[in-house]
Amino acid sequence: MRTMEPTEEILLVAYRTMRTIRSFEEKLVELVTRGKLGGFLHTYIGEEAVAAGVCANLSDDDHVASTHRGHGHCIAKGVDVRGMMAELFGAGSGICKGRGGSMHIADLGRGMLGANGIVGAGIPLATGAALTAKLKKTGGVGVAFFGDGASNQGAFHESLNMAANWKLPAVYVCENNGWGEFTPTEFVVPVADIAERARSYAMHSLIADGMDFFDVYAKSGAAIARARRGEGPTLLECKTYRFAGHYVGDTLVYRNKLEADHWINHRDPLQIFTSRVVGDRLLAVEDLQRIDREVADRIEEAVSAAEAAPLPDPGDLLEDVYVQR
Amino acid sequence: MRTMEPTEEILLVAYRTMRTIRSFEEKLVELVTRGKLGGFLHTYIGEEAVAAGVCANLSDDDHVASTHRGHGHCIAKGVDVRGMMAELFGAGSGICKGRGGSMHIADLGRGMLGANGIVGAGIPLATGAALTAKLKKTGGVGVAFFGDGASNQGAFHESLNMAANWKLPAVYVCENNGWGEFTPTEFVVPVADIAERARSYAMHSLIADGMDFFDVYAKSGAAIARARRGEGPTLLECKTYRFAGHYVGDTLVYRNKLEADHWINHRDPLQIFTSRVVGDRLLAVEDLQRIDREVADRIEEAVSAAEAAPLPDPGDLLEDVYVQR
Amino acid sequence: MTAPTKSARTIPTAFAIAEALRIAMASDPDVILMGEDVAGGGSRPEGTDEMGGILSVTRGLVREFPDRVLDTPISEMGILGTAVGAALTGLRPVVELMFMDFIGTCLDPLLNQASKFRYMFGGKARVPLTVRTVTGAGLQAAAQHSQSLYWITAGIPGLKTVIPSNAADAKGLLLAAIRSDDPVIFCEPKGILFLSTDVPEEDYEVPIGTAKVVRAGSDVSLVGMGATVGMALAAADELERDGISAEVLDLRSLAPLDEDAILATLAKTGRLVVVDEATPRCGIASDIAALCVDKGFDFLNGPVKRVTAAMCPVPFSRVLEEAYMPSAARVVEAARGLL
Amino acid sequence: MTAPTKSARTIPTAFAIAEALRIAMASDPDVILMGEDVAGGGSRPEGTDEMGGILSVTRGLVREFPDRVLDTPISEMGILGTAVGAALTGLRPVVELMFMDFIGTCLDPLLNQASKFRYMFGGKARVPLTVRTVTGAGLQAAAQHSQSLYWITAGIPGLKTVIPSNAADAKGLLLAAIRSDDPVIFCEPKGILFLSTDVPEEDYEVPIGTAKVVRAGSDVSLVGMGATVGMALAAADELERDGISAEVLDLRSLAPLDEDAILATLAKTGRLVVVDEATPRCGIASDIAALCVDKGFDFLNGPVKRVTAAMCPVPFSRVLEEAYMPSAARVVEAARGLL
Ligand SMILES: Cc1ncc(C[n+]2csc(CCOP(=O)(O)OP(=O)(O)O)c2C)c(N)n1
Ligand SMILES: Cc1ncc(C[n+]2csc(CCOP(=O)(O)OP(=O)(O)O)c2C)c(N)n1
Ligand SMILES: [Mg+2]
Ligand SMILES: [Mg+2]
Repeated sequence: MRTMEPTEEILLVAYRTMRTIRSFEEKLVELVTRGKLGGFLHTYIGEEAVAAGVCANLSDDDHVASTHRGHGHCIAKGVDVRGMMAELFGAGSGICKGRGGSMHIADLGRGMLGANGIVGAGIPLATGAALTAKLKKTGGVGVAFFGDGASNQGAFHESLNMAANWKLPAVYVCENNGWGEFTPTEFVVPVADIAERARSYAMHSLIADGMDFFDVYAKSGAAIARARRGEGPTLLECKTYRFAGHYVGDTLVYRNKLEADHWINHRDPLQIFTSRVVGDRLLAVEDLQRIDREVADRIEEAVSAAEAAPLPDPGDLLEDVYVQR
Repeated sequence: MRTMEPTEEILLVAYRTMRTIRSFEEKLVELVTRGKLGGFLHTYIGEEAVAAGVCANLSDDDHVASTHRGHGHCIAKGVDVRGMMAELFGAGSGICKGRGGSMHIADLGRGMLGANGIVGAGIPLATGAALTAKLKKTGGVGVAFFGDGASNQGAFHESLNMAANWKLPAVYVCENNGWGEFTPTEFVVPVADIAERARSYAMHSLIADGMDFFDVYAKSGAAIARARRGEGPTLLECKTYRFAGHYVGDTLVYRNKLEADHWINHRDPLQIFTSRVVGDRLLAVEDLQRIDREVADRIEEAVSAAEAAPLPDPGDLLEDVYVQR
Repeated sequence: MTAPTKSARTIPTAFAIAEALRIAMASDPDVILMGEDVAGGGSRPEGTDEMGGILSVTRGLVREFPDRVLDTPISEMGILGTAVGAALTGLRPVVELMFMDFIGTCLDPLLNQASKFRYMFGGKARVPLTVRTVTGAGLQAAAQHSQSLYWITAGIPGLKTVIPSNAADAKGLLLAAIRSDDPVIFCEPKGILFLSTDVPEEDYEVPIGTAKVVRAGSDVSLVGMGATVGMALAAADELERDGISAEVLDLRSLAPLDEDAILATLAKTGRLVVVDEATPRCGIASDIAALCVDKGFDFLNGPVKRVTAAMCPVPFSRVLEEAYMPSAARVVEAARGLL
Repeated sequence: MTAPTKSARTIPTAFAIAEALRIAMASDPDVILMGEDVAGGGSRPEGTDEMGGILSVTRGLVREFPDRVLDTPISEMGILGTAVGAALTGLRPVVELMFMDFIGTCLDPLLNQASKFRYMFGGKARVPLTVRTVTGAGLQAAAQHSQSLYWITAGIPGLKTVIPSNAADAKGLLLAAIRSDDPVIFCEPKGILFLSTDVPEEDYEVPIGTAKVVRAGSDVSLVGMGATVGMALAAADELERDGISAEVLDLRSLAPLDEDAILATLAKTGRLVVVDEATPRCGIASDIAALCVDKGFDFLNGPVKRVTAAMCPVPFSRVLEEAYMPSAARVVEAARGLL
């Protein structure tokens, strides 16, 4: 496998992506505490390098299917945070007109096929996007993000098998964050590496350090390039960790604090990235600080706009159920 | 793996089982041609050694879940052929009172959880039987028979994963007969051996020659013994072949005749069995001939009884939907 | 394109379906056909195009459109989910779900994905998906291959469900379904699949959401769908012998329901019998009765009668299956009871 | 065991459910509980029993019954299918399907297996399975976590479906469900899960298939189920201020339906409004309207009105979700329209 060195531009975008995800979600937690947001919210904090690393290899013509933990994938795929924030406030200006909420953010123009409240459901959707790419020869790829828990779903099995049979340009990115809700992965997945499951389909597989942008970028880049070359799909397992609870409000009593502290203190993807780019003089500290400020401003602005935005008109309740009424 | 030598008694039962399956189904084909039977019928001819080999290791306390191609499993598990034949005639004396038909023959007293018209649906049922055995410490095992095609179903994946996690006393017998309807297995299953799929669950696996009773008997015996010892489930792939079409009436235009002839002429499980037991002087030719005659008589008698049996009373249509009305 | 005009031949519904598929695929390169054995293995170099689905409906299509008729593994969840993803990204997939009974293995892509995307995503998605699926009893195919489960898809907002009662409508409804930008379930009732009617040769559509009066009458309305339209027509013949004039309405679309047409026939006759091959609970028959007792209350001259399958699994034995299914005789009896 | 007599405390529905589970498991060693995180990882040596399902309903049970509270992988098809197999072979499994919206991933074991075995196998099987599942909107959980899909299970012959409207019935219905030898779907409406009522301490059952008049009246009947019973009661209060006397019937069982109770209240008032949290097509509300216009025709003094959710996916935004759901105000409006 040829390792790909990310350009400075890619690194700047990557940092901005990861910082945006982190700040966006830290803000969400704050807003929930202040009683501003309703619904179920799942944070991606700790896993930012996965979305950022994979999506750095994608364009708007490539399609991504996401999960209940979808904010990170959306942001990395270029979905506007103002539209996202307005959506979470249930505003009419939300990216889904307030109809979707956190678990259903989508932006087809950006190739984002939607967060998804059904565990595993995005996997066949991305497979379908890959089928379109193949039959219409778009040069695009279909990428599914999903959790370790989702790898126990039938939809995972059926989709990977189909993709392998048809040599689809698909990449299956398993975000193994060690937990599915309150249950540790090893309690419900009897193999050490979920990547092992690729063998059932004679599928290519890779394992990446999901806390290291560089590793995710390189491995997903290789898988995506392979897919674009028509050589078929890859199962890419990214080892990562869910820093916070399953949902905002989770008390975390079930989780060993030492385990979590280890990851949070020593394996933070933003810290790992910063050390590397600064240490290797790939980016300047000032650039990172400037991005931090810009991101913070952008998110404040998104919150203000969302708070000020009018709620949808209840009279529109029945709009958009069908294209043709 | 300790090889188990079947006793003479086991061999006699095995031959009777295989011969009964063969004769029962040859009779069905004849009856269909004569317009006597309705519904969809799938024959097991060619695969007899699998059901006979596996079930020779089981008792009524062990549970088996079957498929649309279920006559063989039923007969091998001891279901009465008179009740089965009457069922296929839709008679009130049928084993399911004429309500089930070919795809739903069951006999819970014999541990037969039913043929099943939904591809893959029996796999979790057998898993459930294994869960009962484990929690109630019955010493029993749950065995699922299913096809190569069924290994592409989500239910396969989810069940095997659960069984592996819980170390259930289950044996998953994949009858790889080379075809799923009109599609060859290699066209939809990208691995050479379905047994390979056990790795996704860190599950024990074995491959048997499904045309050789002795091999199936030994390998399934080992898997069943392992399950009874509490050492967990096994995926056992039996390489076999569907001698006839997918269903009775299938024109077979899609299948290479040379391929089929090879199996039918050189790999017939009844012939292989006979050569071995006679060649190794394990059974006498006379015993086999006597069984042939007895089986033929039994089936003729079953047909006569079924033809004479009254059809169900339409007034009973709504009986037995619920235990408690 | 809605009014058939040119030459017609008498062909079975199954052929009319194949014809619609052929026209749709020839006229739009984004239309693909997916399902178990829809190509019957025919896309392999050594394959034949003699097969085509378990009931041979799609026979031959793989030769004409070798890259667009896709045999799949036996993986309904994967097939449907993949088709939804493909529909969302630019293809127009037609999926064959061999029997509607199998919907239990693949409901999520319909229930939570295809039906909801447009709405959940704020009106920005299109899911031009068609699912063709065989429904109904009568072939002794027993409990897991004989159900009429269209009430499940008709009950899901965001899906459309259609069911033809004859070959000509089958062709026009299927063309409309494939070209619809909404997800449509197209039911193929066993009871009509091998019956023939006149089918125009050209490309035409039967608009989704429109019922049709297939026989005019004044004393009682018989509302049918799919194979039960034939029962209703037979019942109308029988009733005519008694001097009772029955109007027969063919729903054609189960969702959206053509409420105007139902209320119009009720207004005309004041008496209504609905005939449905499905089981009685939570079904189309109840919806129609409920419509009559709500918006149609002032027209009602008597109870609304539902002639449906029995509330039990579909039995195998011929005599039981017959007792299970609705029939012209039961429609006649219900209609007579109203007069 | 059917009439609660002894001491009662005021506890939320969620606690009443846990109490029923505890009683059922203590009184029958064959009862097991399975589902995602129902033990919350608590059966591991290092686990805690502080969790217990995503809404903490089963918190603590794993400590009491360490071998019988089973966390599963996220594999609904596997879970349900395994539970059906276990039920067929001697266990009495209670499965938690976290939200009923997820039924699309696991319908087959209910649709084609659990519901049909007894019938298909000629009356020889028993499937004592209970599926507990959360239904309904109101928490801004959006389109895939807010549906009331009980019409799907109520429409399948061979299944029973129950839905309590209060904590006391929740306990009694769940005990009856678990002890039933038929497969029962037990719905847990979000709208009542954290509301409290008096719940007797002892072991009692609410018989499946029996509705209950929860408020007597003479002018109009309001038929509710689950969380809509509260709306109906609030509407009855409001109507009383206008001098309209409303009777409120709590269905409690959706299948089998207590037809006698529905016809009795209709006979008394001649006017009926049914209130259902589900979408309108192919639902319980239509079934009740259809019953009224068939067997109840002679009692009818006006149309039967259905107050249901809107025919669209459940929207996220609070204002839209409110507009989507039925409400006491809409019930009042419908009832007034009848008088
Ligand atoms: C089909 C389905 N089953 C269960 C759930 C409830 N649920 C939501 S997230 C989750 C855990 C998912 O675990 P994993 O796939 O590892 O993703 P993670 O949350 O760790 O990112 C569960 C069980 C669901 N939303 N959909
Ligand atoms: C869920 C489901 N999908 C499709 C079918 C139709 N079908 C019946 S048998 C069959 C082929 C099964 O192939 P395999 O599992 O290899 O078993 P075999 O017939 O070869 O014994 C198919 C597709 C079905 N019955 N159930
Ligand atoms: Mg996880
Ligand atoms: Mg096969």
